Amino acid sequence: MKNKKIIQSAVSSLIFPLVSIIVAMLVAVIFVMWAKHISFIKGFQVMFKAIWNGSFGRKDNFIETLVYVIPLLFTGLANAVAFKTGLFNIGVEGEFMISIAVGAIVGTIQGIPPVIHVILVLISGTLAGVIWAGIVGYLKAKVGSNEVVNSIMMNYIALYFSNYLVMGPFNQKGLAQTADIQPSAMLWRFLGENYRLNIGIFIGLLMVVLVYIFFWKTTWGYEIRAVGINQYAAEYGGINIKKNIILAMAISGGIAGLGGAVYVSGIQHHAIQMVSFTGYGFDGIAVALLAKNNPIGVIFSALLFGALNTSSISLQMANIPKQIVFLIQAIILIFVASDYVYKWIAEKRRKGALLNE
Amino acid sequence: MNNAGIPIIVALLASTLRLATPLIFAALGGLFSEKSGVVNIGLEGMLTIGAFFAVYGSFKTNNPWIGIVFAIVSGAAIAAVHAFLSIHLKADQTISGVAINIFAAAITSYLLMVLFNRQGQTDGVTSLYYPKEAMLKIPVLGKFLAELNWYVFIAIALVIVTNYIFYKTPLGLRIRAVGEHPKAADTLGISVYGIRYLCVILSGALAGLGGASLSLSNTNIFREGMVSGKGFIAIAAMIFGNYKPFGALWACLIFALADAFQIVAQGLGWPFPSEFYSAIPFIITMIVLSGFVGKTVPPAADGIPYEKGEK
Amino acid sequence: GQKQQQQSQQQEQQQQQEQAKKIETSVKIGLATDEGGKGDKSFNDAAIAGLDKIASEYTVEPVILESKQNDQYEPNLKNLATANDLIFAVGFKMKDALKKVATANPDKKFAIIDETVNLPNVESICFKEEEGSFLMGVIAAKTSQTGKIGFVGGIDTPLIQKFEAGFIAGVKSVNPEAAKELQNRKNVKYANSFSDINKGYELAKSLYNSGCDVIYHAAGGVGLGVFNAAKDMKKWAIGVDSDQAVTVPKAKDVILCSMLKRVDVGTYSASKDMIENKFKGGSTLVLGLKEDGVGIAPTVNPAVQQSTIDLANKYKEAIINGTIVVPSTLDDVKKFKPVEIK
Amino acid sequence: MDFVVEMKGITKVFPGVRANENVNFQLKKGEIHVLLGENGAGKTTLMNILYGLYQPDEGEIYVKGRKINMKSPSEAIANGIGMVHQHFMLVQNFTVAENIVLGKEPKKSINLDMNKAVEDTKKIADAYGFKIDPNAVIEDISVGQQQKVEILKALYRGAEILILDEPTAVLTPQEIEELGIILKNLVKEGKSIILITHKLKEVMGMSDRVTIIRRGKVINTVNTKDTNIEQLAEMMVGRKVNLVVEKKPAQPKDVIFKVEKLEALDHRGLPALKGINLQVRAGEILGIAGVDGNGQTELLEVITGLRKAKSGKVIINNKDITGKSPKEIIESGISNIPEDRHKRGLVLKYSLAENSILGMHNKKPFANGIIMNYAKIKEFARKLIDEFDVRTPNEDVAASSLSGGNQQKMIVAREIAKDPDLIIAAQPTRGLDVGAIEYIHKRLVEERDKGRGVLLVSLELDEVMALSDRIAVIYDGEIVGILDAKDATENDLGILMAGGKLESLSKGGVQ
Ligand SMILES: Nc1ncnc2c1ncn2[C@@H]1O[C@H](COP(=O)(O)OP(=O)(O)OP(=O)(O)O)[C@@H](O)[C@H]1O
Ligand SMILES: Nc1ncnc2c1ncn2[C@@H]1O[C@H](COP(=O)(O)OP(=O)(O)OP(=O)(O)O)[C@@H](O)[C@H]1O
Ligand SMILES: [Mg+2]
Ligand SMILES: [Mg+2]
Repeated sequence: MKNKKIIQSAVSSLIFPLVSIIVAMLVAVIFVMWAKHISFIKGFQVMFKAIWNGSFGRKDNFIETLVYVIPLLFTGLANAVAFKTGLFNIGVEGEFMISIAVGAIVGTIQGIPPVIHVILVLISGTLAGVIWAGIVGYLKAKVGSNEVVNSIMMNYIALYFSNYLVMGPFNQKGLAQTADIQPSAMLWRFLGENYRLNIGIFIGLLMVVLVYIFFWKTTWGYEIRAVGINQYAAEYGGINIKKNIILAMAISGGIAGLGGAVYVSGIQHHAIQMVSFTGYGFDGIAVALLAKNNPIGVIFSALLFGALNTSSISLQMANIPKQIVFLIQAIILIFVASDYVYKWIAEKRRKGALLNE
Repeated sequence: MNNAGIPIIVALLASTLRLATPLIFAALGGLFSEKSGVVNIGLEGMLTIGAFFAVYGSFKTNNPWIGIVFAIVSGAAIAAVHAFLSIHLKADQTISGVAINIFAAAITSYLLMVLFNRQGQTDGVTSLYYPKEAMLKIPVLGKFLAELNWYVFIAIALVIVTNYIFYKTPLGLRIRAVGEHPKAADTLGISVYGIRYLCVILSGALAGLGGASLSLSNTNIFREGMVSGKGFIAIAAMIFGNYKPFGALWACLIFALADAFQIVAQGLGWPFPSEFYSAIPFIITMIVLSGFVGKTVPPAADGIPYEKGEK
Repeated sequence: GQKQQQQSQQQEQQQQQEQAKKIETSVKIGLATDEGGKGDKSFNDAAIAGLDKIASEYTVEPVILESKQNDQYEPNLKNLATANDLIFAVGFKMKDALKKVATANPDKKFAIIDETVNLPNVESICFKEEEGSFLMGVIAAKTSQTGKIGFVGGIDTPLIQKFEAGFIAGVKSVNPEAAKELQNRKNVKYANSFSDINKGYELAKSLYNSGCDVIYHAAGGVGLGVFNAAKDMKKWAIGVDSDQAVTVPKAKDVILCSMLKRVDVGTYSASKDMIENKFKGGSTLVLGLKEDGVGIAPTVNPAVQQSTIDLANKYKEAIINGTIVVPSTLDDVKKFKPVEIK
Repeated sequence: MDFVVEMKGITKVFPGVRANENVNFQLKKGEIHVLLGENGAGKTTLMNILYGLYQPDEGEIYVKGRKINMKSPSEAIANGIGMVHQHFMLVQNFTVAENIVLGKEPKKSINLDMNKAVEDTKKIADAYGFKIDPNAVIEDISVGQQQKVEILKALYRGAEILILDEPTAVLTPQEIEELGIILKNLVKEGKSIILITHKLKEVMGMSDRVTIIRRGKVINTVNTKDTNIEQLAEMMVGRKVNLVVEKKPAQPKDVIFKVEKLEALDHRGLPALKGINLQVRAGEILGIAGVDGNGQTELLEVITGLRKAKSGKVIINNKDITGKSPKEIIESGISNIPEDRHKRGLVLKYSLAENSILGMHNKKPFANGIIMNYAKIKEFARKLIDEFDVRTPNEDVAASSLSGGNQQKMIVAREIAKDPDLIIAAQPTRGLDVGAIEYIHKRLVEERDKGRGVLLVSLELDEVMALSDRIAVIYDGEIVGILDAKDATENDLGILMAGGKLESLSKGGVQ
C-alpha cells in the first residue's frame, strides 16, 4: 500500500518533465523542417537520431556528455543553493571562472606530491569561489546592496581578472593560456587518457549528496532554508539572517569554485584566456531551475543539458542547425515554468468532485 | 593639433550617451514590467530579438524606420509570451525569463541561417540617417549634438515620458498599485491582468527598441553575441536606480560614463593591463552601489503571480 | 514556403549539374572553427573559403563544426576524426586539443592554423601576420595627414600583438614620430572582444577624436564598428584578414586597403595535397610575404597615392629578400631599427 | 418589502471546502444587517461573491430587484456596492488621497489631477466627519485611520450599499462606539450596511437584523431585538458555549522579568516606546491592553531581540538581556507566541515537525553538533500534536496546510515546550474560533499555575480582562496605568486606552 503510493508519486513527478521534453522535441522538429525543407516524420527521424547518437547512443559521445555534465553539476548545485536561500546568484559564472584561473595557477606549482596537489587545487579553487561570492553576500548582508547587481558585476570582473592572470603573471610565453598543470595536479581519468572523463564526476555526485545532507540533515541547512522561505520567522526563531545570507552565498560560491577547480584539474588542465563567459554558470541557472532547486534533481537536469549540448556536434555533422538543441532547452524550461497548469488541472478536478457530491 | 576638433570632454560625454542608450531602453522596459509586479530577467533575450529584427526589417524594406518597427513588434511579441506565462500560467518568472534568453539567442542564430542564409552576422543594411551636418550648424551645442544619434534623444525622451506616466497619470498610479498591492487594485475594479499584460508587452517593445539602437545605429548589422550581457547590465541599472525612471537613467549613465572613460583611459598611457580598463565600469558600479546607494526596494508584489479569487 | 522549396530544388539540380564536372575523390574533409565561428568575415570564414574552393573542384563535402567554447575543441576534433580523413583545426587555441586527438588517431591527417604541432600526421600552417601588417603600417603612415595613427585590437593576445608589432614597425619605418604614440600604446586600444561592434565604434571614435586619421584593426567583428566610425567621421580605416572592401562593401569608401591573410590558401593547398596524396605531415608551412600567405589585398582605395603603393612594394621586396626582419612581438618593436627606403 | 440586495441559492466551492452552500441572503434598504459566524463559516466568501471578487458556482444576485452578473468589482461598484475588506486593501506607500481615488482618478486632460484628488478626499472626509490628512502615507497612519480610508474609498465611489468585513477587530471600545455612530449616520442618509463580525456584543448594539452562517449554510435570519447573546452564540457555534475563562486566583511569587525605562524607535525612526516600565512575577499573567499601534509591537520586538532598544533595560532572572540576539534571549528563558503567526511564528513551507523545533533546532536532542536528528524531532512533534490536540494527518505535512487555529495550537505547544520562565503571548487567539480560544486560554492559565510568568498582549479587551491578573494599559508608547484585573472595568480601560486619565489612578497605586 505504502509502496504503491511512493511509486505513484514518483511517476507523477516524472511524468511532467518527460512530457515537457517530448513536446519540446516535437516543437523543435518544426524548426528542422523549416531549415531543411523536409517532412515532419523525416525531420523527426533525422533530428532524434542525431540527438540520440550525439548524446547517449555512441560510447564516445556518451562519455563526452558525462564530461559536459561535470561542470553543470557544480554550477547547477551552486545556483540551487542560492535560490534555496532566496538569493539569486547570477555570479556562479564568475565564481566558476575565477577558480579555473586560481586552480590552474596552483596546479602549475612544481614538486607537490600527487594526491596532496590535487586536493590543494580543489581547495584553492573552492576558496576563490567562496571569496568571490562572499563579497557579494557580505555586501548584501551588511550594506543591503542587491546581490543580483553585484553578482553581475563580479562576473565581468572575474572575466577580466582571470584573463589578466592568464595573460599577465602566469602566462605561458607565446600562448594565450597558462602552462599546463603538473600531472600531480590532475584528476584521474579513469577511462584512460583518450577520454576526458575523470573522477570529477564522482566529486560532483558526492557534492549532490553533501548538499542534500547539508540542506535536510544539518542545523545549518535548516537555518538557511528557513531564511530562504521566511526571513521573519527565521529571525524570530533565533536564526542570524545576515550570517546565513553570507554563508549561503559563500557555499554557493564554494561549490561553483570547486566546479571550476575540478574543471581545470580534470578536463582542461590549464586556464585559457576567455573571449567571453564559459556559459557554465548561466547554464547552471537553467539546470537548477529545471531541477526546481532540488539537489538530486540537479543530476537529471545536468544530464539533460549536458546531453543536449553535446548533441549539438552531431546535429552539425548531420547538417541540422545546432541552435535546435538550445531551442529545445528553452521550450523545456518554459514548460517547467508553467507547471501551474498542471496544478490547476488537478485542483479543477478536486473542485469538480466536491461540486458533484 | 586636433583635427577632429572636438574637445575630449565633449567626446567623452557623447560617447557616454551613445553607450548608455541601449541600456536605457532596456532598463525602462524592465521598469515597466517590474513596476507592475512581473520580474523580467529576459531583457537580454528581448534586446537580442529586437537587434535582429531591426536589421531584418531594414534589410527587407530598405527602410530603417520599418526596421525599428520590426524591432518593437518582435520585442513585444516575445514579451507577450513572457506575459502569458507569468500572468496567466503563473509561471515562475525567473524560469520564464531565463528560457526567453536561451530562446532568443537560439532563434536569432537560427533565423540568421534561414532568413539571411548566413552565419554569425547579417549583411549590412541601411542605417538610420542622422543629420550630422545640420546639427553642426547649431550654435554652442552643435559639435556635441553631431556626435549623437536619434536613439539617444528617443531614449532620454522616453525616460521623461515614463517618469511622467508613472507619477503623473492615472495609468501610472494604477501600474504602481498593481505592482504594490494587486488585490487592492483588483477590488477597485482595476484589471490586474490587463495592466500587467500592457506593462510586460511595453517592456518587450522598449527592449526591442533598445535592440534596434544596438544594431541600427553606429553599426548596421546584427552579429551574434552583440548584446553580450547588456540586458543584465540594464537589470542591474534598474535595480541600482531603485526602480525609478530617473534613477535607472543615472545608473545607465554612470555605467556608460565609466565605460567611455575606460576607452579614453586606454590612451592615457597608464601602466595597467588592458583587462583592467575593461573591468573599470563594473568595479565603479559596485563601489557606487554599495558605497552610496545601499539597499534598494522593489515593488512589494514584484515576482508574485496574482491569483484572482477564482482558481 | 512553396517558392522556397522550388528554389531549393532548383539549387539542388544546379548542384547536381555542377557535381558532374567535379573530379571524383573519396577523401573526406572536416574543419573545426574557433569561437569566432562561421560568419566572422575574417579568419574562420577564410579557412572555410579554402574548403569551398576545394568543394567546387572535387567531390568533397566538407563538414564544419563550430566551437562556441574552448572546451569543445577536443570533442569537435574527435568527432570529425571519426568520419573524415583530413581535419583542420582553425586557431592557435586548438593546439592542445589537436595534439591529443592527432595522437589518438595516427591514421588520420590533421592540419592546424596559426600554431605548430610536431606530429607526423599534422601539418602546421602559420602566417607571418607581422609582415603583412608592416606594409599596412607603411601605407597608413604615408597616407595620414595628422601624423597620428591608431590600432584597434580584439583581445590582447600574442597573436594580435603580431599584427600590432608589424604595423608599428611599418609606421616607424616611414614616420618614427607617429610610431611613438603607438609604441607607448596611447593610440592602441583593445576591445577585449571580437564581436562587440559598438565597442569597436566607440574605440575608433575615441582614437579619431584624439586626432588619428588612420586606424588599422585586427579585431574580427569589432572592426566593423571601426569602419562605421570611420564613415561617420570621414576618416580612414584598414581592414584585416580578407579584402574587406569587398566583404564589407558598405565601408569600401573608408577602407584604405586590407591586410590579406590567406588562410584559404592554407586550407586549400593542404586539402589539395591530401587529395593528390601529397600531404606532408610533420611539417610546418610558414606563409609570409614571400609565399603570398600575407599581403596587400587587391582593392586599394584611390586615396592611396601610387607612390605609396610603390613604396610599400619596395618594402615588400626588402622583407622578402631579408633586408628587413619584421618584429613579431612588442618587445622586438622597441628594438626595431627602421630601415629607410625611398 | 423591497430588498436592495438579494442573494439566492449561492454555492461556492473551493478545492477541498464548500465555503457557501445554497445561501440565501437579503438586505433591506436602510438597515444594518450583521452576518454572524465562526471563523471559516463562509462570511467573507459570501461577501466577496457579492462584490464580484469570486464567482459563485451556483446562485443569483439581485441588486434593487435587477439580476446582476457580478463579473468583477467594477460591476459591484457600478451597482453602488462598496466593501471594506477584512484585510485592508491599501497600497502601503501611496498617500491617503491616492488610495482613495485609485481606479476612479480625477483627470486634467490626460494627467492625474492630484490637487483635485486631495480636495475631493478632504471634501468627502469632512462630509462624514472624518479627520484625516489626504497627503499622509498609509504606512505612517494608524490602523484606525486606515479603516477610515477604506470607508472613504467606498463612499468616494458613491456606494449605497456598504459591506464592512470585521471592521471592529482593530478598534478600541470607544472607537467601536464611534463607528457605530458613523454607521447610523450613513443609514440615515439612506445607505444600507452589511456588517461582518463575530463579536456578539456589537451585534446586539449595532444591528437591525442578523443572519447567522455556520459551515457555509445559513442557520437563521433574526431581528436583533428579538434575540440575545446566548441565543446568537448557540446558533453560531451549534452548541452551548462557555463564554468565561475559568481560573483560580493567582499566586504570584518573585518578580522574574523587568523592563526598565525602555525607549525604542519604530520602523520609520519615530519614537515608539517612551520609557516603558513593567514587571512580571512568576505565577501571574500580566495583560497589556491598548489600541493597535501604540507600541505593543515594538515593545515585544525589543524584548525578543528583534529590534534595538534606544535606551533602557530588559531583565530576566536578574540577567540583563537588552540588545542580545534572539537566540540568546530564547536561551535565557523567554518564549514567544508571536502576534503574526504567518509572518513570524511558522515557516509555512516547513513540515510541522520542522516547525515544532524552530528556536530549539540546534539543541540536543534535536541536533547533535550540526547534524539534526529527525527521528527525535518527529517523535517530539508527535508528542506536541497529541498533547495539544493539533488536528493534522501527521507531523510531515506542511504547516501551511493547517487551519489557522491548528497552526496557532502548534505554536503555543512549541513555545510552552521550551520550558520558559516567561511566556509572551501576543494576540494568541486572533482570528480563532471559540473552541480553539477556549483551549489556548486554558493552557495559558495552566502555565501560570505552574509558576511561569505570562505577558499577554491583546487588542481584544475581553481577552485581556478574562485572562489577566493585572492589566497594564499602553498608550502612545507609555504605560499609562496598571490595574488589578479584579478592579478593572471596560469603561476605565477604554478611557486609558484612548489616552484619558482616571481619577482613581492619579491617587497612586500604580505598579
Ligand atoms: N480563495 C480560497 N481558496 C480556497 N479556500 C478558501 C478561499 N477563500 C476561503 N476559503 C475557505 O473557505 C472557507 C470560508 O472562508 P471565509 O473566509 O469565507 O470564512 P469567514 O467566515 O470569513 O471566516 P473568518 O471569520 O476567519 O474571516 C474557509 O474554510 C476557507 O479556508
Ligand atoms: N486564498 C486562499 N488560497 C488557498 N488556500 C486558502 C486561501 N485562504 C485560505 N486558504 C486555506 O484554507 C484553510 C483555512 O484558512 P482560513 O483563512 O479560513 O483559516 P483561519 O482558520 O481563518 O485562519 P487565519 O486566521 O490564519 O485566517 C487553510 O488551509 C488556508 O491555507
Ligand atoms: Mg480567516
Ligand atoms: Mg472572513
